Amino acid sequence: MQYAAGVDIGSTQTKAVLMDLSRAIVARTVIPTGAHVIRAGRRALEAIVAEANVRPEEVEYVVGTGYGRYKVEAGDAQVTEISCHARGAQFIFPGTRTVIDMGGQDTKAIKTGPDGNVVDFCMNDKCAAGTGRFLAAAADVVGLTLEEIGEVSLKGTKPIRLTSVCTVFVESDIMNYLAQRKSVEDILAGVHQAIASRTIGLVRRVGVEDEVTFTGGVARNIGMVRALEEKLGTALNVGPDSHFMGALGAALFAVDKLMAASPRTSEIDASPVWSDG
Amino acid sequence: MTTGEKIIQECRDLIELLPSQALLAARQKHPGLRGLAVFPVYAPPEVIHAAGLMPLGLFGAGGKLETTQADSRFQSFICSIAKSTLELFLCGDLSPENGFEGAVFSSICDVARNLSSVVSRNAPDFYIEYLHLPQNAATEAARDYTRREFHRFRANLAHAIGRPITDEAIAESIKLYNRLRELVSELYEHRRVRPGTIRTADLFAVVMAGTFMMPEDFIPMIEALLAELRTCVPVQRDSVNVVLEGAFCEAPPIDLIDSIESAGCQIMDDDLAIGWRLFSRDVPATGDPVANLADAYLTSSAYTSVRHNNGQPRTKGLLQRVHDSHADAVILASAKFCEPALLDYVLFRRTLDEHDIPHLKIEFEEKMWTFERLRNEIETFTESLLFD
Amino acid sequence: MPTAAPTPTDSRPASDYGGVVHDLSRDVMTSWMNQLQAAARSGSPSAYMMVSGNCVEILRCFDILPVFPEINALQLAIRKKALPYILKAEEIGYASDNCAYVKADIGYTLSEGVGEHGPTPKPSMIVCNFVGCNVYIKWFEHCAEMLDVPLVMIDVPFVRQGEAVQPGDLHYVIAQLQGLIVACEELTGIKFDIDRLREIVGYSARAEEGWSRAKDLCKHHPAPFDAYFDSINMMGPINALRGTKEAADFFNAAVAHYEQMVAEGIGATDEENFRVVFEGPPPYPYYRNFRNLFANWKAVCVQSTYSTVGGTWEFGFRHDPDRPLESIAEQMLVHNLCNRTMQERYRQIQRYVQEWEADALVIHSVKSCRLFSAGQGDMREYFTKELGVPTLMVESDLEDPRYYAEAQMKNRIDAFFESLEYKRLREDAR
Amino acid sequence: MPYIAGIDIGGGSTKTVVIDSERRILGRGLARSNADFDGVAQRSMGAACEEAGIDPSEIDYIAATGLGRYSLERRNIQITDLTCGARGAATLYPEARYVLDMGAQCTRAIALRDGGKVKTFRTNEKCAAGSGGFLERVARYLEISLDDIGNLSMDADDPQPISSVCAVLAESEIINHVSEGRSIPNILRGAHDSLAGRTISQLKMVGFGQNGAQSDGGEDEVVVFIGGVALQEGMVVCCEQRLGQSLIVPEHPAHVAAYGAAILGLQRHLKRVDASATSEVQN
Ligand SMILES: Nc1ncnc2c1ncn2[C@@H]1O[C@H](COP(=O)(O)OP(=O)(O)O)[C@@H](O)[C@H]1O
Ligand SMILES: Nc1ncnc2c1ncn2[C@@H]1O[C@H](COP(=O)(O)OP(=O)(O)O)[C@@H](O)[C@H]1O
Ligand code: SF4
Ligand code: SF4
Ligand code: SF4
Repeated sequence: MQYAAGVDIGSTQTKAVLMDLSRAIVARTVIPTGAHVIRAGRRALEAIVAEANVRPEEVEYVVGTGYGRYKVEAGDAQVTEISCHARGAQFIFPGTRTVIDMGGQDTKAIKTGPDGNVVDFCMNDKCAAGTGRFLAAAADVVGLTLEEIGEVSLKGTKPIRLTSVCTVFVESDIMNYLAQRKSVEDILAGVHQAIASRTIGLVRRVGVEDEVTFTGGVARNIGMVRALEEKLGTALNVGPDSHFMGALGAALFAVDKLMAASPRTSEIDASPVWSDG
Repeated sequence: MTTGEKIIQECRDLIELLPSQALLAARQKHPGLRGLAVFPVYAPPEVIHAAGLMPLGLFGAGGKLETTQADSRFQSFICSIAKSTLELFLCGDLSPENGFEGAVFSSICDVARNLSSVVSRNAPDFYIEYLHLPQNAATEAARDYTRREFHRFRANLAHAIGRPITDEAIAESIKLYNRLRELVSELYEHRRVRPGTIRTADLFAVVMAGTFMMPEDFIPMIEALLAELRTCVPVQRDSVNVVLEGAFCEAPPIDLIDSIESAGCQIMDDDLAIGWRLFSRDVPATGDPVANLADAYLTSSAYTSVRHNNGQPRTKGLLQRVHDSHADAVILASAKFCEPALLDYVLFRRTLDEHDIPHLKIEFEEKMWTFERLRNEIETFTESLLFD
Repeated sequence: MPTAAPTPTDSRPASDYGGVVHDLSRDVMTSWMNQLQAAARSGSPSAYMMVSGNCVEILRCFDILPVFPEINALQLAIRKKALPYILKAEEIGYASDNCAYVKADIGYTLSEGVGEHGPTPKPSMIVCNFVGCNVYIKWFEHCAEMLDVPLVMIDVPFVRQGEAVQPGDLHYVIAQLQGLIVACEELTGIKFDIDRLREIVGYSARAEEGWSRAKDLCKHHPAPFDAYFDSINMMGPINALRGTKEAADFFNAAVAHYEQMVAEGIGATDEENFRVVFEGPPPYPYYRNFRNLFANWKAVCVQSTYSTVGGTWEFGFRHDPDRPLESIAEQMLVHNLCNRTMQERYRQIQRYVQEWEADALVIHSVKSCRLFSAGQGDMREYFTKELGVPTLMVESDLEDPRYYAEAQMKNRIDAFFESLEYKRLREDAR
Repeated sequence: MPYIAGIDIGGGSTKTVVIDSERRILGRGLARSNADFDGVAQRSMGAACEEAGIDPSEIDYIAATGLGRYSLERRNIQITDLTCGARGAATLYPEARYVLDMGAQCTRAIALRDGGKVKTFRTNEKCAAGSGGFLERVARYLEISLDDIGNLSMDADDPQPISSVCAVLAESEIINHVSEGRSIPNILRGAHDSLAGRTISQLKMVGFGQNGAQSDGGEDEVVVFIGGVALQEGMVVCCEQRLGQSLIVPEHPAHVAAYGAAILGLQRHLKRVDASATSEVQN
């Protein structure tokens, strides 16, 4: 059998998806990126190969994406995660026109075409304020895990207002609020709302068009999903694969490559576009 | 509550309103009144008032709005007043339906200038005026130019509202505003010579509220307030007397002023809302009233950070302000990302150091809810001046 | 499983059109720099002046050497020497949010000194041609105060209504230019000679003609030079050396060269895959790196707004020897990018996209320069949503190297061209 | 004999110093800060009292400082950490002209007047990449203990600078360095050096070196380095290299602000006793 893989090395987590030529997902995994980026890419690939119980040689095409896309040793090509998230989102939710991707250190709003192509996109500016990392820092201070904070935030009734959504100052800000005896629920509700507002600003830049698909690690956070839905006034597509959208898109591009007799001939979306470095 | 306290409370409530709500409030006394928003620092309110409109101070939205739409037009390194002002247009608060004819901006900085363009693209049905106020000393050419510019404003505004603005009406408005400026400076004088009878946060609320009201309604209020203040006994506190400088455009959150005071500073003078009390002398109401206003701008306005003043450096102006108000120190408070204020800080600091006047620089923005860090700095500053 | 991972660094050589025009430009600019250094030692008269919409012709009439602090800042940045001076300025109170051009120049002045103590002349006067940028006023006020030199202010009213010159504004500027002439006479003891000014203005017009023709040549496919990255070769001569025979001759040579390239079908890069219009100043501290990110995609800039800060000659304006003072004033008032509204800039870009047949607009938003950047988000909205022009907006700075994040920059640029390439494939498939 | 406690409730940890009327340090306490500022302060003071061999109830006067100073219920006065840090450093080293205080979230440069009063000061700007919390994160990331970070950085031979001003993005740069196989000492040294660069700029902003004292080969302008980060030798060395002169690091740098608070508290206490002895009205 021939397989294609997508490896998404993000700032926080590395995701990998293995796919066969019928575009069925065979295996997927997520591991922390840690300090050894190359190793993370290798391990993620090993993990999906092991999970699917295939021989490494059967994986004939690997596309790397994410910040570490050039660090995927086995990578045959690299595509930016912006293209990959759009592609992956459209694959799972074919009606997708807008993608919100929230990862560890950046947030992106992508407007997509009917083929899952990128029409327009926007990212947060250089400051990493208000991203997934921020949520992790907030979770730390209140002593909860990332998995828990979303649920807890939904119970807040009087969300606090944060001065800044800088990851570094969130600690003292939250401590101050705790010292003023504000409840953890209200604090987390405030944290989620602050990030949601920022994100909405970004999404408006590309224009919100239904359907909106939410991808990236933060899509696993139900508090964030609800906060965004409330502010957007529309339901978001979120699924079990949301976190893997980047890797999934990369795997789709890899399948395209394998299927295409020669680039730029057959169907259009069989010819992915990549950077030549 | 005494009358004075009531007035102050009224003003504090008024400045919490969005422009459309403030206009609505004014309509209770002036049915059908329409407004023209004036972005700081200065545009002649007399001309607007004479047009039968309410000149309304456009100080952004003071953290009352989420600037989600404007954020996409102005990057993160732009001051908040620019963003929230645009948001007011985009969200429809400043709109013809809400009774506004338009807005006027002037040549204070690059951000304000681009803002006026962006607003006019996004609010095409509006009358948006941009005044290029002269950046030069009062030469004859500058005088001619300024008069022409003020006349142009009058003509354009008259054209926009479809009715003439007469010299007589402007002369009447000038008298009204002369009185208003006189009262406000009395209020300032009062705070200076009898500190403790009125808190700066309150004074600030009153002065700001004045830009949210018709002058004829504001004048009696301030007269009543002054009457009461004259009977108050000053309370002497252990405090540092300071001049607050740098907030000539975006206004600080009122809680910040509260924080400054409760950290032990007595504010003796400031440049808050300076445009509405720019002239040190009465403007003559006789002759060509528009030309009089133009001449007043050139010859009798206070120094501001947004105007080049040949031969009369602002540093001198600040020293004078410190001297006149018997202040011990200066707090240079600027809006975050405010280029004119941040650049002026360099020369101010140099001059204050030369004269051994202690100073503290702080930055604020609209969306500030906690003042812990700033308070820490202000307290340290007062401690350094008070403790032995 | 193939394992040949591409190298993370850019392996392909970028388009780096040095070539004839680059060398010519360096020659004329070097000779001006040498004059500056000679003036620093001898103390012969010189004046500070800003680039955008300047009135350098008047200084030339009195043999006053123009000194452009902006060009000083630019050169520090491009040579990667700016940061220590920026820090020096921040130490004396400049904020991290202030324009870094100002900081680099003032930090440099304070560290290296001026006049006989340093490499740049101490100006005999400071001419503040306030054209558009309000920071100019502060910058020169600071210079005047720190160097204790008299300042001559030329207040140029902003273009408030359309493109037409308002007669009142014109009189106001001319009156101030006459004031400048008097100040120059007093400084140098030279009597003002209108014929000399006519001659100088004539040279200006010749250079402008050349500039305009060169810019027009970029309408060809492929464009003979990159109108963003290579334009700085011409911006020095047109803005700083305007009004000299050397500058006029430089443009003759440059145009001849580019015409030949067009005749031979040679472009700025080996292959021209995308044509873009650029808005905003470049990131000088990472000039080459930034350029490579575009060259990797074989993208060539065919027009740029930044190159028109001095003047928008490609739309026809020329200095006029028959009306020397009037035409100088007109140029300052309306025929440059800086003194116009955002909407005028939108129109300019729109013409560029259409007439120069560009595929996309790239906005480089710089933190330092709010004259350029405040409101560029709106420009992005306008071009993507109302005109349907694909638009990329990236942020860094024109002077301060601390604001350039290469990985992020590359990510955005790659994603943008990925989407353009995709669009193209679809169009081809139809 | 009166006992005075100075408690510095910081973002990272809470430090207490107990002194007697002769300004002698009797005990020190340290507790990791959390949201229960009051509880943490009690624990920290408990530890200090234990070392001093007294019971917390015997404390006559408590001066609170730091971020949580208003949260301490049992306090007689609150003073900012800048004032206290300056006073503490100047009491220990009367010749001090400048104080550098690097804590978990805040870095400050202070210029002193005679008598240890604050002349001017400068705290790091909104962005927090320039403070100790960042180093803590780096240590956690590299899986080394905080105690080792300073010494390890001394072994660097090829420091890897960090250019980003954002703590979050700086972390990514560090990840990059690790993945490129740079050694831990080199990475730490790079972090220290980049931080030192920013810190020294701050020091210059309050006037250090502006009167050209060192360049003339004249007297050094004495700088005292306090706060938890001063425990990191690598950081001290990097700052010294950038300054071109040595720094004074007190034995317990993190406790200096608490000590300063105690000193100021003692002054107030004595005044108060004086005042009540002569039965004057207090202000
Ligand atoms: N199980 C989870 N529940 C909630 N949030 C999570 C979970 N796992 C990861 N996240 C969030 O996702 C972020 C990482 O997202 P990811 O898309 O992997 O980013 P990157 O691609 O930059 O590594 C984390 O910072 C965290 O906020
Ligand atoms: N034992 C140690 N060794 C090295 N560094 C330390 C040690 N303890 C604390 N630090 C550093 O000091 C910082 C805390 O300093 P501190 O002055 O206590 O801050 P704060 O007053 O803000 O709580 C930590 O972030 C860490 O970087
Ligand atoms: S706050 Fe400052 S920068 Fe902003 S518009 Fe006002 S003057 Fe300009
Ligand atoms: S703001 Fe822009 S135009 Fe003005 S001086 Fe700075 S870089 Fe130049
Ligand atoms: S440290 Fe905070 S404020 Fe600074 S750039 Fe990073 S996220 Fe933004």
